[in-house]
Amino acid sequence: ACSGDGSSDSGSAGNKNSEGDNRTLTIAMGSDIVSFDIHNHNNTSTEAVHDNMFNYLFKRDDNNEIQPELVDTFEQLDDVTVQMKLKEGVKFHNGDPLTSEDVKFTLERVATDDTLKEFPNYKQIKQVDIVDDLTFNVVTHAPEPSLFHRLSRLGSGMLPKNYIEENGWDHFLSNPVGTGPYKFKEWIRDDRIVLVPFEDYFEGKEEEWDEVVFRVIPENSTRVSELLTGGVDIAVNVPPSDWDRVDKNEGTSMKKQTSNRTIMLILRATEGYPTADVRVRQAIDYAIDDGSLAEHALKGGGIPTRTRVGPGNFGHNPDLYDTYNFDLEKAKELLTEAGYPDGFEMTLHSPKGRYLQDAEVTEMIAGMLAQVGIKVNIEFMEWSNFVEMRTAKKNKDAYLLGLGNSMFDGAYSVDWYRAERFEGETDYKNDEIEELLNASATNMNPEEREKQIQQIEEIAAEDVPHVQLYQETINTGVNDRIEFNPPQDEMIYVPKIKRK
Amino acid sequence: MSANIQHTADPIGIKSEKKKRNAFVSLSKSLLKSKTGTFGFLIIIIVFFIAVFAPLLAPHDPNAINPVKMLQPPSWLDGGESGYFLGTDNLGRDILSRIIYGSRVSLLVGISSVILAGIIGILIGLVSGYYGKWIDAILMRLVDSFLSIPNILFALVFLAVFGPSVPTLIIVLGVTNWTAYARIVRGETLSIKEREYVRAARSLGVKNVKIIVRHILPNVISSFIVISTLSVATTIILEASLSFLGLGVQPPTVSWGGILSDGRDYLATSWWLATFPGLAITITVLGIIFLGDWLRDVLDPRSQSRS
Amino acid sequence: MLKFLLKRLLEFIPVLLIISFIVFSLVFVAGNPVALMLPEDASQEDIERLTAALGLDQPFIVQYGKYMLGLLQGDFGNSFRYNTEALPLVLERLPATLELAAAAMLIAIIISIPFGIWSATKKNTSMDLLATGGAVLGKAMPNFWLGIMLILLFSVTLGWFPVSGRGTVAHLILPAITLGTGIAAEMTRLIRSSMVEILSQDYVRTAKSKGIRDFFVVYKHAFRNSLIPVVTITALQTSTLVGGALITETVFSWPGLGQLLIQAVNTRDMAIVQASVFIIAILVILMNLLADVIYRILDPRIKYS
Amino acid sequence: MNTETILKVDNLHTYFKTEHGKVPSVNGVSFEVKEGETLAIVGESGSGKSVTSLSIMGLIEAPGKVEKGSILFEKTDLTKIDKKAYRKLRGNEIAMIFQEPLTSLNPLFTIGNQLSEAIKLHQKVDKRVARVKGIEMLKHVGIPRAEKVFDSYPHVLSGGMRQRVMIAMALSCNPKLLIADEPTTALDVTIQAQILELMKKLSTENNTAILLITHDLGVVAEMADKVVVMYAGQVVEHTDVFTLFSNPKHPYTKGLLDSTPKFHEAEEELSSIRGTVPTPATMPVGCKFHPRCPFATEQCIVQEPVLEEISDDHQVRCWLYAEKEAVVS
Amino acid sequence: MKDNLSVQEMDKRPLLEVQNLKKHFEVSDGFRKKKLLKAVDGINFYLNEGETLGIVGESGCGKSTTGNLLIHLLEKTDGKIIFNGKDLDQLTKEEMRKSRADIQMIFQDPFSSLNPRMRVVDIIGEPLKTHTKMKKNEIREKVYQLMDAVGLDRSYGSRYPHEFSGGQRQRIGIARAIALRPKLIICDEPVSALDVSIQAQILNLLIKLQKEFSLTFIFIAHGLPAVKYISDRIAVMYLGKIVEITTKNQLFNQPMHPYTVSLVSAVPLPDPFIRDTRERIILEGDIPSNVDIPSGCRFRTRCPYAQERCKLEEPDLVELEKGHSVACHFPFRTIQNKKGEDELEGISASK
Ligand SMILES: Nc1ncnc2c1ncn2[C@@H]1O[C@H](COP(=O)(O)OP(=O)(O)OP(=O)(O)O)[C@@H](O)[C@H]1O
Ligand SMILES: Nc1ncnc2c1ncn2[C@@H]1O[C@H](COP(=O)(O)OP(=O)(O)OP(=O)(O)O)[C@@H](O)[C@H]1O
Ligand SMILES: [Mg+2]
Ligand SMILES: [Mg+2]
Repeated sequence: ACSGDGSSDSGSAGNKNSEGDNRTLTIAMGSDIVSFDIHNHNNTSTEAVHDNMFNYLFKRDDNNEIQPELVDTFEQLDDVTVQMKLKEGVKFHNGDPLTSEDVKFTLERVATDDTLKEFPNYKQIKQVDIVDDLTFNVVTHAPEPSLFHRLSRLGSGMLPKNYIEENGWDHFLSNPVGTGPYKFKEWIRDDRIVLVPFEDYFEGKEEEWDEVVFRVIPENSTRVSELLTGGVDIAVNVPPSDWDRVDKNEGTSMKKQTSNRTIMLILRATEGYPTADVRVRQAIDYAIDDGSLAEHALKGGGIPTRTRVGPGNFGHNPDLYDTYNFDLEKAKELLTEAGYPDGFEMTLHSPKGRYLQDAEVTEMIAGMLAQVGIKVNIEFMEWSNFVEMRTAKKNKDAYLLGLGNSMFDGAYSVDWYRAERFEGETDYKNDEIEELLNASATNMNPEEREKQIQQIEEIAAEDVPHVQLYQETINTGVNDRIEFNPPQDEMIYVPKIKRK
Repeated sequence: MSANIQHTADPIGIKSEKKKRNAFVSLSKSLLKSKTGTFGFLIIIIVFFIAVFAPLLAPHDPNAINPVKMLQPPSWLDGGESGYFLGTDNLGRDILSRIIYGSRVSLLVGISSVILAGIIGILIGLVSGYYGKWIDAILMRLVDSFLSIPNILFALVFLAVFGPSVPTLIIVLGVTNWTAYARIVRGETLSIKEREYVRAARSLGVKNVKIIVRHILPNVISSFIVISTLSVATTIILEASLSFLGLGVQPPTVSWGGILSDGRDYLATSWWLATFPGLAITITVLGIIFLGDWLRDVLDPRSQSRS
Repeated sequence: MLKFLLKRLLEFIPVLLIISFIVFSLVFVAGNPVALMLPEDASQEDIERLTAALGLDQPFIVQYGKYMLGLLQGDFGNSFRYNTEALPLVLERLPATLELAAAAMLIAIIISIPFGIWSATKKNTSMDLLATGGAVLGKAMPNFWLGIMLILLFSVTLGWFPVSGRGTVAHLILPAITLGTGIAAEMTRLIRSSMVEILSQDYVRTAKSKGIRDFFVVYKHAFRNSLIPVVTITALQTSTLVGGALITETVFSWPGLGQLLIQAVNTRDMAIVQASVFIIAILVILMNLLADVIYRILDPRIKYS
Repeated sequence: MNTETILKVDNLHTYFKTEHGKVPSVNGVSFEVKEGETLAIVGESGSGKSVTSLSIMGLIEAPGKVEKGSILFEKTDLTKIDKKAYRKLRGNEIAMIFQEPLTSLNPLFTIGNQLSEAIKLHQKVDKRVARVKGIEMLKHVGIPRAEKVFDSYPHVLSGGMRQRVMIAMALSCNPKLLIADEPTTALDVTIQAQILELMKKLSTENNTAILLITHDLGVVAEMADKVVVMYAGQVVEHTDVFTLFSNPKHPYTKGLLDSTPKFHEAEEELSSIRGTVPTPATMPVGCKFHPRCPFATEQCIVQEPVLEEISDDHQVRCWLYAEKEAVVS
Repeated sequence: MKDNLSVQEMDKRPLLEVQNLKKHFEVSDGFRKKKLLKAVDGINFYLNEGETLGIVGESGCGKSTTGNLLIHLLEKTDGKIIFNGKDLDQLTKEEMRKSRADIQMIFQDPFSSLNPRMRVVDIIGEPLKTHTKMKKNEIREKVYQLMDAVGLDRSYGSRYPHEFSGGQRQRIGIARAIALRPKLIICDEPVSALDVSIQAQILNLLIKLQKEFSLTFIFIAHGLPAVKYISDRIAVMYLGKIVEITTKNQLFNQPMHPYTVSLVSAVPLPDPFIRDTRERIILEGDIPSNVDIPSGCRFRTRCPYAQERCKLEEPDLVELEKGHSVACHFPFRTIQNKKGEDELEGISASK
């Protein structure tokens, strides 16, 4: 069915691109989108596509500040209620206007259906009360300081209530309808998703591109080859080995951006593990040369850090960012103090192929720890096994993990130090942190809350339940004919991509 | 009968004593006669030698990371560093040493899984072919079932479930490959069962198990050897493919497939990462297949007709 | 013929049962997919809730029973990842894979038949050595390596073919060569040995004694006879072909079953794994059946009513 | 009879390259076949009978090669002509039938297809004519319901029927020489009798010369005019059939005759030839038969005898007679 | 050499008695219904100690099947085998084992009858190992004696079968068969695969051994000359039935069944002087299949003398003269006697 179109967008795209007036934008992704059910996935690249088809109630701007998008005005009525009013004239791709009904339908679905994957992120919402066609109240179960963070991401993409109720979910999933600047044309699984501009977009029709094609190319070298031959305009996740190639190739260049993902070693503080001793944990922190990891293993694709809460996140602590501990002497000292003058043997679980250069990083860490006498047995695991290992709490001394934060709210990051959550897994407990966590959870005062989070970060940086390594970069190869700067949230928002 | 009633016995017995030790000599002679056989044999001997003496032969620790010497080209090329004959990889490890060590796992996985598959397959094939009837029917349906799932697919699912490690890899490859043996051994058993020497033994009242062990098994072994050599070759390639899918032998254990697959992102920029392990696989597989072809010619009774 | 087909189809039932059991057991042992479905920071409670909701906490027999019951109604369950029925997803992908497999097979046949025959008639000459050596080489190259090399050479450097994707015939060529090479190698060897054997048959000698030209002896009398084993072998390659497609599709981002399957395995989307394995198994079985039918047509010695 | 010589084989040497080096399978064989005459070649397994016949047909293939000697068919030396000319003769002037009727027909083509192949090729006729002619041939060799058989596949026919088909095929172009390599060995006695009878009938009708290869002395006695006895690639005795049975000279011929159970006479103990037929690897020097010969002398061990004419049309390769002659002359 | 059996011997109970022995195989013809292939279809004969019974007949007439039934390689469909005075069906397990040792077989193909992966000593020693409690060196000694007996050099003991010629292999097979001193040996075409010059060696050896070890033979062959040479009595089989059984002289001099007559006359004789004068019957057509056996007399489709009765009624094997049984409605001699020599001339197919 697709053969006719296929030829024009990919194979011969290269030739057209060089002519400069090709109005088809082709983007190569590493994996396919999962579904058009915006509430039932937790996949960044899926959201990157949805972002063009759906609007959220709020959205981050270029400075990472949360701004209303579909919402015109809003007002906090009390600790648990916010009243919002929608912009006028917003239309779905099928022509229906956006109303409070749709908002209620959308938010209550994700907040109450516990089989949805996004449910945990929206279960805090109790209900949505309709005031009039465009006005509604969002009511939470308890004071919810990060409500706006939540409403500025995929869960609040607005679904067309009537369309879905009339045609059923199956129809929606194969013919999705949103309010966004681009509307759905076709989806050939594991091959491509094609979008075209929406004429009645409430901010005016996007004129830049006639068609946007998201192609799925899982194999790194193939994706890069497509970029180099002009088959695609944007290639995500270009491996460091090819950065030079892309830059040197005429007509393409690398665009890098710090992501919101931090790579860390999660240590096990359970009684009996050497890492139960804070000095051992510190020793490990001191023994690892984060700078060298970032420079050699990642070819500069990472920024060393001691906190997970990166810039742009609520509660970011700049003192702990772009810095790291590295001192072999100190590490050895600490180990001796802890009673391991000759080091010890530990197991390090690591996924492979999940994060940028993850296997290389793990192997380098093992090499670094060996220098202070810690013999590391690496166990690489395929992702699903890795997840299973974690779920079954079979983790040993340490495992390597990369954590993002789609809410851009530091509270979510520091929540990982909560003892209750990791009982039997890391068994880390710090009373001071516990107190601060509880205090911040319902604190509706942003300044105070920010302080509390920053404080937790400081404590953690010293107590080292997790050894923070670096924040990874997003490495995107871009054809020079277009203007594109990848944002920190890894979205590919087409209205921001222009021809040169 | 036709010309194949030829045999070497001399009627007068002049040369009879010489004959005994001739078996080995004539085998080696026939090996030397076949150019490809000799070539294959030599390669296999060399690879075995390398695998056994890897620690003595490898110039470096195969897992020693050296951030300063990453992606050095082979020493005999411009910019190559002496001491790294085949260059270094993305973590500065010596590729030659990795290939030398990799031979161990590749051979281990290849050979052990084939032996495992052989044991299962021969057993099932013998039982199925010898006893026939419903046992045969059931076992053959089992074989059909396994045959209709592609090897790599089965391995993929199995490894995803149990996690890739050398023992699981051996088991899964063994479990996926046994069907070939079962089928061939069954077929052979069916025909050998009707040979007159088996009927002679049966008419004597020799027990079934003994007939299988003494009369049938030794005569199916040769076809096992022939297909198993080929199987070792395909297994080595299969391991590489599984590595490509992220389910091969996991580092720090080194296997050729692993090195090859790790190097694939560098094919365009640092070709030596993937090319040398690829060559190692190709040459070894070539050797094994050549040796296997020769063995088939020697062991296949059909091609033995003229002595 | 009809009876034969019926009999063979009946034989499939136990085979399919065994396959379903093997696959389901593996999937069962594979454990709980729920953790994978939830975000990295999901809580234990979330996991348990979803597990129960999906009925994954029931004992093996119950789950297997349910699964089999579903199977009988053509229901392979729902894909966790895509949230839709698994079977349509799989069937939707099948054409792409079949297209690739057919093209690869075509290439394999185009290469292997002339080379196989040629080296059999020139048995033990250096030409034969060259052809068989080439075949071995083709077999010894891992698929993915060949695929990447072909892209680098023909797409990036020479720019002759598109790098990846599905669409025109041009898109098909590199992946088909990648997938076909190994099969071609295998088939060349098989055709050669089958031809060598047939060329030594009495009836070939008879044909020669009639004064027929060597070319016709080979093509009329030997080739058709050697086709019989080749047909069976070709069908047996289906399994290898589909297996190879897993890799080729990934390298060339060919939107077929292979890619779907690998994704499914990686995400433990077992409904898809089950459905694909099943469909592939049926495909393989059908191909073998087809081979049997062709075999029967080619060989008048086998009677059928 | 004053008939013409159709085939004259002179000092034929055919070698095979094997692991043991170049092995002579046919080592200096000479004989003649005249028009309408049946010459039998008799000898045990491996004595080179088939290789001789294949050499005449030009069907020796690598690793074998006709190294020396000439094969005169009428006036042409077959060892000197090119492939194309050979093909013209094959199946046309010289035809051959083989030992195994079961495997000598291609199972995938109908009898008619294979039968008309040669007819179409050599007589340049079209399909319809070839069919008519083919069916006629089948009837000629005594196949009932010839039309039906013409369209059926070989596997539905019995061994005897297939051998008849082979004969029909061989005779379809009226060859001057028919080579029959053990045409009845694979058949039952009653069927063998049918086939032999048929061959006799056809050869007298068409005046076809037959080169009959067999190891059964009974068949020889039944069919042959002249006999060549072969041992280890050589002719050891060559004479007419009556002389051979009444007055065999070579010890091997005698041994063969004595070890065949007599049928109608009262039995006495069978005598046998000791030892076994030599293989290429165990080929003795001197007379090839000496290890098994009861009369072997020193000379036999070291020196190879030549084939000599001891009386009219009677040639023997044995020192026993050569000596006598030497004494006489 | 051997004369007709003395009256005394006839009085004794025969060593082997076969009554109405049948073996039917189920064969499926393509995918149609299963059919019965009547390989052996009710045969009766007896065999005295020390004598040799030859069984001849064309390919597929059930000779080997009969042999296989006697050594329990096949389960019989019906009938009785009485060996050494005992019905084999009634034997206990132990007696059965013993009786297995008492009947041995020599096979046709000297190539497939010996396990290529076993040494000669082990091949010959296998019966001893299975049936006796002899020690290793005892077995070895015994094997050497057997090798002497069949004329094999002891030094060949540790060789493998492929190092021997066909005749030598057949000797190994014979040594194996006589190892347990069996009472009865079934020789299934033991010489047909051998070169002419070797056949005589083996036949002579068998006769020598028979004397030495007082053996009883069943000698199966389709080559009449060898059978005639070695047998005392001969049974002629056609399509699973015995059509004639008598002493060999009787059979060759006065055959009564038309099939026997044609069989005898079809054998090419190594005597060119009689070829033009010999009287012979050449049968028309082929042997029918054992699946679709003709009604009435099974030979009638090829029989030159077949009459209406032959179509309707199956003739029984009846003893027409002492020791000469024939299954024919119109036995040859009777026809000859009734209608005279001219008739015979008339129906002979040739000359
Ligand atoms: N293709 C071949 N390669 C090597 N040796 C061969 C080949 N064909 C025949 N020979 C050898 O040539 C010799 C004569 O063989 P030939 O087939 O002529 O024997 P024969 O007299 O016809 O025997 P038989 O009665 O078994 O047919 C044998 O020693 C045989 O091994
Ligand atoms: N196991 C079996 N299954 C089916 N049919 C069989 C079996 N064994 C023998 N037969 C058939 O029984 C018939 C008699 O076979 P048998 O081997 O006894 O013949 P034979 O007289 O020994 O012939 P030959 O002279 O060829 O050895 C044949 O038609 C054969 O096809
Ligand atoms: Mg021959
Ligand atoms: Mg038989």
